Amino acid sequence: MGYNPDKPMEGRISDLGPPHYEQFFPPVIKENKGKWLWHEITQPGVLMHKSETGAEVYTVRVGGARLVSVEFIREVCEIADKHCEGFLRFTTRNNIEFMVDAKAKVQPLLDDLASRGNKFPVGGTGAGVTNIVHTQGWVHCHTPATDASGVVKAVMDELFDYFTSMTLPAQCRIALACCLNMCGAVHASDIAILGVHRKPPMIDHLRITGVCELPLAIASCPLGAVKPAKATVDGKEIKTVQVNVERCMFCGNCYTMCPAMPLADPEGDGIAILVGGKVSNSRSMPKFSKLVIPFLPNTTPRWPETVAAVKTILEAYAKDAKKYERLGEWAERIGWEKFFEKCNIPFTEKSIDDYRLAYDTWRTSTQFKYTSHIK
Amino acid sequence: MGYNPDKPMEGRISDLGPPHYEQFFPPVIKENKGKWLWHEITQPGVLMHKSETGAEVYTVRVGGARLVSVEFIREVCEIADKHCEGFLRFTTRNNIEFMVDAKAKVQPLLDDLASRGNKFPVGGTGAGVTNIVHTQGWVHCHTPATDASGVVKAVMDELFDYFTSMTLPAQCRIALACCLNMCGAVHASDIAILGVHRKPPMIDHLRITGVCELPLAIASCPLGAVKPAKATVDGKEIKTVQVNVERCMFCGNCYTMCPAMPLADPEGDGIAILVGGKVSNSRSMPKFSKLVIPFLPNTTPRWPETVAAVKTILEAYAKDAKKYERLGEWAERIGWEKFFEKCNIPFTEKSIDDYRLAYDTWRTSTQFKYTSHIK
Amino acid sequence: MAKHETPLLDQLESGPWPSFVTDLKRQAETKPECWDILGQLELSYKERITHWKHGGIVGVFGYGGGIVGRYSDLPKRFPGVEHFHTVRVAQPASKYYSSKNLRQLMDLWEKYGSGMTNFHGSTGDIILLGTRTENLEPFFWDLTHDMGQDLGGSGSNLRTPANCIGQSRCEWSCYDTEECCHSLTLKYQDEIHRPAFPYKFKFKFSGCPNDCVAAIARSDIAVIGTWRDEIRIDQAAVKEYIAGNYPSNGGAHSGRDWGKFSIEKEVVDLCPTQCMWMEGGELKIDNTECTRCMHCINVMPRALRPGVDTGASICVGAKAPILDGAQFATLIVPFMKMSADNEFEELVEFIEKVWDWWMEIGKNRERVGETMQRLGLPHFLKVMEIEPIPQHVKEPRSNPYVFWREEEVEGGFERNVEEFRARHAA
Amino acid sequence: MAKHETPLLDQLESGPWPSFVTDLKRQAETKPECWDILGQLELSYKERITHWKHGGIVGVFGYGGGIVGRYSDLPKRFPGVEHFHTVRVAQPASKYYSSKNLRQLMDLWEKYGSGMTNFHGSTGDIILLGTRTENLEPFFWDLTHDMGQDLGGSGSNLRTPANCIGQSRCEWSCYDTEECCHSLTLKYQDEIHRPAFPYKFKFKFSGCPNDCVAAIARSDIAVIGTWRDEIRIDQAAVKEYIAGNYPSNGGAHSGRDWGKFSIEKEVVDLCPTQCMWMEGGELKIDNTECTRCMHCINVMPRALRPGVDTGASICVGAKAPILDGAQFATLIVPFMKMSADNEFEELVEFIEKVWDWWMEIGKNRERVGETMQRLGLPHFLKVMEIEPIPQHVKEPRSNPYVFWREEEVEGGFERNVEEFRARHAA
Ligand code: SRM
Ligand code: SRM
Ligand code: SRM
Ligand code: SRM
Ligand code: SF4
Ligand code: SF4
Ligand code: SF4
Ligand code: SF4
Ligand code: SF4
Ligand code: SF4
Ligand code: SF4
Ligand code: SF4
Repeated sequence: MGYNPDKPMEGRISDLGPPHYEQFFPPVIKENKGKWLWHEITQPGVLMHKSETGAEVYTVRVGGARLVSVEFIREVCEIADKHCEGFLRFTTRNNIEFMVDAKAKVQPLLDDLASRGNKFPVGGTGAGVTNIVHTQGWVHCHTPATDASGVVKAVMDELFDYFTSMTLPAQCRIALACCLNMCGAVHASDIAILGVHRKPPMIDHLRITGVCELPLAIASCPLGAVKPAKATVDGKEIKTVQVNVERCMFCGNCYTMCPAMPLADPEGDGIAILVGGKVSNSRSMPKFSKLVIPFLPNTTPRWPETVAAVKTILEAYAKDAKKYERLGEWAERIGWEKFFEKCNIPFTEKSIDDYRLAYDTWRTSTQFKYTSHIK
Repeated sequence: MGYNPDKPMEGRISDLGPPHYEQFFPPVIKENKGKWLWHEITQPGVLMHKSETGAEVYTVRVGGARLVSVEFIREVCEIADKHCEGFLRFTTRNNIEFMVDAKAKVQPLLDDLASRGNKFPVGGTGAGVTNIVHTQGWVHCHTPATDASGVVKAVMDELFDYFTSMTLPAQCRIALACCLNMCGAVHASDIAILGVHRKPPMIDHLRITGVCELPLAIASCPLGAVKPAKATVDGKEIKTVQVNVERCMFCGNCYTMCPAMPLADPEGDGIAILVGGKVSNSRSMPKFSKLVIPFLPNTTPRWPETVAAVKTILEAYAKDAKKYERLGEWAERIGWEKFFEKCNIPFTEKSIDDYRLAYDTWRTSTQFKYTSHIK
Repeated sequence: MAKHETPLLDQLESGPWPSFVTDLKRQAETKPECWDILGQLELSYKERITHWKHGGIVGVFGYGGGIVGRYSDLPKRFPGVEHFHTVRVAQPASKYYSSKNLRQLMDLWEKYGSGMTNFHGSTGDIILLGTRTENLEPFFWDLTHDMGQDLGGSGSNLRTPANCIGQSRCEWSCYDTEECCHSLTLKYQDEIHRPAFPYKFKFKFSGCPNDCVAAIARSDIAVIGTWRDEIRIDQAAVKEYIAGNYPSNGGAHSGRDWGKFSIEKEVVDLCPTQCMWMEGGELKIDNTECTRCMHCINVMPRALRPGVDTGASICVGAKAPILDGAQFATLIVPFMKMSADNEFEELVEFIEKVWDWWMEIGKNRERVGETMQRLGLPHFLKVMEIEPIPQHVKEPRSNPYVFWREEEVEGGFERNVEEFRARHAA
Repeated sequence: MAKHETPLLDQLESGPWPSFVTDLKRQAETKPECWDILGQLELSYKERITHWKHGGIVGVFGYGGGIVGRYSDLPKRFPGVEHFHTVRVAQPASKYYSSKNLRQLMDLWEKYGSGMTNFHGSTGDIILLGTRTENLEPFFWDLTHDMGQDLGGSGSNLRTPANCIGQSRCEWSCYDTEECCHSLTLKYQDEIHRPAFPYKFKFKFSGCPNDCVAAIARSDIAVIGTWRDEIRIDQAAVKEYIAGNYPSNGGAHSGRDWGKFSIEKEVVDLCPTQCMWMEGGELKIDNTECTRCMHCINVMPRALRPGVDTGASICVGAKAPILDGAQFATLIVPFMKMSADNEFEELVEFIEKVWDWWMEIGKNRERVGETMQRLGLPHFLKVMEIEPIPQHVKEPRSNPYVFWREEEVEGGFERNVEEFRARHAA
């Protein structure tokens, strides 16, 4: 049968929703759901959960690109069939989890994974670096200020040992978003890699009439930088917009609303680094990431400046923080002035908030530490 | 000689500034300035400072109304002459300090003070309640929503024992301002008593033309609630203003700019209580006071509701806080939900910020304590 | 054989982390259009700029979401990606799969799409990356008819909800995140597929305050498990931890020598509320002071467990920074019982009340958190008929700018200025 | 004999705290106008409302400040307070007085004023409360000629500066607050007396971070003493504290039994930066981590003292809540040497730079802190030619909304959209 373009509505099915999860449970999960007592990470990348029934499930966590092919998924299925009764899952951070119901089944699984080249690195548990949550970049999106998959590959190559070990003071969650829309939780990550534009939108007067609703474009700008204007196209005066470049902070929201206002640019675009965010409520409340490096260039294909910055921050943190201390908790304990000093990051005015709630971040106290910043 | 109204500029002297402070130093102060080594509060209201020269100065601190008469100051002078070589000073919180240069001189001074009825209470040092910093109220100002001196008298009568003792976990600084202009440091006090209006301004169309610059009145409103309007006065249309009462939060700024917009009202006016502010950088950074009771009526002459509220808060704090903990540090440690519970203060929506930086105060976490508020 | 030279991308084939470039090349062997993905991406690497056009509205009949339109801005040069729409397929709760199910889906995608995917998208969907407009309906037909599966959300509608693994493999989950996520996803299929909201809306479900699906940072309604009785303590296990027989934090720190475990330093002292202490070799907790932050439980999973009177905290309004800055979700209902037996009745009522209000009053492209900011938390609570409690805020307001309603003030707002002047000369 | 019945005020004559009512009544015996103060106040107590008219501009020739005009709104009923202007007399630094000086001032006020005063006003002035317009010039003549004293500030000008007692009687003062306050007050007499600013401007000087004059909360420029070397420790005295021979906190807690002094609990554990520890019976401080909060010094004044390389932190922009909410002053210069020898040259330069900018750019009735908020801290630092350093903020920004100036971005902002379209089809 299949779809019949002549009768598109005939036999149409809709609103099925996702399949019921239970059919995909490995048997040991199905039997022990709600009965788990405790867990232990037996080695990096391997979790054991113990049930009150005495059952155990061993989970092997495997990292990898999120951008994967049909062939790759088929290979994953093959592994699941071989070791895991045909089941597997993905984590909330795009790792793959293979589960087995006995200790003895772990090593054969690990060996199999290891035998497949670098495709299935085991790790991402405990006090280490797990997979980088990321977005589309130049592989699919229209607004990116950087690529996603390539930057992630470059960074993870460099941090690989932190993925396969658990030597950090606490988990360190890295995320990447390729523009200020921040698809993901970049705004609440230990280390965030953020694509940023730095040039105001161009106005494509030739197309604007057809593709934009001008009032929406004008209303879209949080700083009111987009104003109505007139231009002459083919000798005819048309209604269009102009941008007050002094007030633009390059958020791209006007471009989202109006395709005739592109802002991407090879020189203008690049990466900002934010740090110290967290999501969990453990010890401290959730925290936003803070901007510490305003700009690094898009040096393709391996973004060495970005990779170095992330690594430097991670290692300064690893060296100095206390056990259990998340990156942001560490920075707050030592003071941000010490953070910049210990990470050897030059401080710039760009790190000083001048947006809406800015005053709350000013230092209204005489409490500070002397650092090299004070001459 | 004296002022000659016919030749006002003749022999005029101006810009002298204040007299040089040094001429008013008691000898022991003059000799030991910059040489002090340490101090000790030998008993409530009595400080001893030790100099590296071996000299000692004993300071006896005396509380009192800030609103004082010429006769009263003369009596103070008499005491200074008798015991302190004719010198005295006032503190930054309107207490009087009598200084003597030997321990032996303290008791006679104390005895003298005690012999003068309740005019010269000794205290206000250390971990207690010192004088209430306050403002004019109905004794002098045009914008008050409550009186100042009377409320202070009523509160201090009730807290008198805390003035003459040092039994609190830390110093507790109480301040009063009679309107939102907050002349003083009400916005940063352990306990703040604040006069608040609750009715929007009336518009006196009869006078507005002469006494107001309408554009200034309109611009004065932080919420844009004052709008241009027209009215008919004596059959003539005049330009005036109107107030969008939905948007008014009774700050009184329009009245400051325009005398034809009075807002005081016997029923509308009263007192709000704010707590947990501090100024010092000791341990924690300076903190703003937070609004915990939005309104108590002006029950003259002794404001029993206000007195009771202040006392209840103070005593809950005294009972529960740790040594050295300021009121705001205590509230933050136990959590504000516990603060309301322990002080038995009903929580109202008025304590939830809905002004400019409001979002920063919302609880964006699952961390909370169960209290009676949760049904 | 390579259709395009990719010298820059080739450099991403080395290194220990799996290479998407290698994977793409392998797929290109059977799906030649993948060469155009590589080719266009190589050009982006060379020019340091994207080559995708702005959006484009495509979809399947009757749905307003689930597909994101995408076209190359160099279609001549890269015809394989001339159309390159993504299809969002709703993922099963917790993202468990059978190989059978995945293979079937992969076969479909081999047939209709580029052969590339994302497992998974940031919201949680399976992202099938790149297909042509004319393939959408046939693909959707097969997806629904052959697999019984469906698209997820996009546009101004409810987005595909997501959840942490919860009770299926986590000992801390305070309610059944999978069942809750699944049943609400089914309940709100219409809201997912047919945009009727001012803007996007997201649900996420975490089983405990560790929040492994980052609900509080990313969802308009975050449902995060918690409890209201006491942390369960196994004192024998506490002793084992003290003796060093059980690894701290479930072994999460075993890669480094952090010295001997100290219950004082690692648990008691780090408790944010300071409500724990040791007494006669036993660990004591004053549960009335505990904020259920999970730290102690995380560190000693064999000794401590959440209580048994469990439920969830409901937080509202998280979002990314566009426009006014990012927001975390705000605690609105501190504790709600969560039960599949009554089909999460209380939560459903809550959700629909939020929607009713937001759909009426939200501006175009205004997230519910922004509407809350615009109108104020007190207003939102009033609409929700929730009594304001101190748990709603971190701290009381520090400005004195209180709004009073006329009916709250004795005598109301109306006054007679002439009467006033009679008593007070101007 | 009482001119007015005051049954309500009479109730404020009882109780242990000194009564301003009793004092007013005593004064009324020689200054009958005080009866009208009492009478009008009694009416305010009865009606629960003020009876003073809105403002009124009065003053002495050549000055634009120092006097606040005030008139009764019931002048017929209370003729003694028909005019009731206050006179602000500039107080000496630290508010030391000789009885001679005070008596002379009291004699003047008995002659020209109501006989009532405030010792002192919230800003710091001596407030002489209530006189008639025609008395202002004669009073001012005598004040300047006979006493050599002067008015303080009011209006849109520099307000009378104030300081904590500092080195004259406090062991912690890191610079001479009295000399600094006095000399700047003299230097800026013109700014104090002749309004030329957009709004009021205040200086306050505290000798150390305890900030006993509340500078950080109340002054547009707050000068707060600090040091940049090491806290001085007398280890012998530390031992005395541990032994319980010296009272903690200079005896400030002696009214209650807090148990035996514990240096761990009361000092080391409460240090906000955790930079103290005990080692071999000695107290150690890692001064590089210390934020000079004063806590440890406050608790053990005989053992610990500020360092010897002292100066001040300069903070800018405090104010009360009108209009946008209260502000504390923001740290702008972490450390500045303060010396009377060079007439506080560096501070003077700083102050005048702030004024030059604010006078040019500040809006009418905009405090400098509000101007800073309006234009942003980075802008302010640029104007001040101060390099931005992390000490200026509590934390870096959490939104990504960075302004870039055209010259900072390679290739500038100008681009050709047609060129762009040639490479990127629309
Ligand atoms: C599998 C997964 C849930 C899922 O549904 O897929 C999961 C599983 C577990 N998490 Fe998680 N977390 C998972 C994402 C998260 C996230 C979300 C994220 O990173 O985007 C968070 C919030 C991150 C944040 O705060 O920024 C998260 C914060 C935690 C925490 C809190 C740690 C802290 O100190 O802040 C714990 C407790 C701990 O590790 O001590 C925890 C603990 C756990 C435990 C130990 C729970 C248990 O008893 O089984 C699981 C193994 C942890 C490990 O890998 O070391 N999990 N966990 C997710 C694995 C992601 C991955 O592939 O790496
Ligand atoms: C006399 C006075 C300065 C003056 O120039 O007049 C003064 C004098 C001293 N202060 Fe103060 N402070 C004075 C107002 C202040 C203020 C300002 C205010 O309250 O408006 C503050 C900031 C208040 C705040 O934080 O909200 C203040 C915060 C402190 C602190 C910090 C306490 C804390 O833990 O936060 C100390 C240290 C301590 O007490 O341990 C302190 C310590 C001291 C010492 C011990 C300093 C010394 O070594 O001589 C003096 C005696 C303290 C006492 O009375 O127990 N002084 N002190 C002021 C007396 C006011 C009064 O009459 O009660
Ligand atoms: C595909 C995905 C990124 C990914 O690589 O995984 C994605 C891709 C886009 N997002 Fe997103 N968002 C995706 C998850 C998110 C998330 C994360 C989440 O849902 O948990 C967020 C942050 C949370 C939130 O909702 O605030 C997110 C916040 C945004 C925003 C900013 C919204 C805001 O209120 O601040 C935009 C801008 C907009 O809506 O105009 C946006 C807009 C977009 C658009 C539609 C671009 C646009 O300007 O219209 C992107 C289409 C890319 C493409 O062509 O492929 N995307 N977006 C994610 C959806 C996959 C899925 O369904 O599983
Ligand atoms: C007399 C005094 C109160 C007192 O009883 O001590 C006072 C009295 C007035 N203040 Fe004040 N302020 C007084 C110290 C303060 C302080 C405290 C300080 O200077 O340390 C503040 C808070 C700090 C600050 O400047 O922000 C203060 C913040 C205000 C404000 C709000 C300013 C703001 O930017 O938020 C106003 C409103 C205005 O300027 O329009 C104000 C306005 C007024 C006016 C002029 C009323 C008005 O609306 O125009 C009051 C005249 C009262 C009268 O008739 O006697 N007064 N005023 C204080 C001056 C005495 C002195 O010179 O020593
Ligand atoms: S972060 Fe921006 S560029 Fe990246 S996928 Fe999301 S919307 Fe596209
Ligand atoms: S990029 Fe953002 S700030 Fe700039 S004009 Fe567009 S919407 Fe406004
Ligand atoms: S607080 Fe308000 S009412 Fe009181 S003196 Fe200051 S301006 Fe006047
Ligand atoms: S009282 Fe304040 S909020 Fe109300 S109208 Fe006047 S200026 Fe506006
Ligand atoms: S959020 Fe809690 S319940 Fe869910 S997986 Fe994480 S730790 Fe387990
Ligand atoms: S859950 Fe957190 S707050 Fe509660 S006892 Fe444990 S560490 Fe303390
Ligand atoms: S601020 Fe410091 S120097 Fe000044 S009196 Fe207070 S404690 Fe002493
Ligand atoms: S001054 Fe404060 S920060 Fe410095 S050592 Fe003492 S307690 Fe610690």
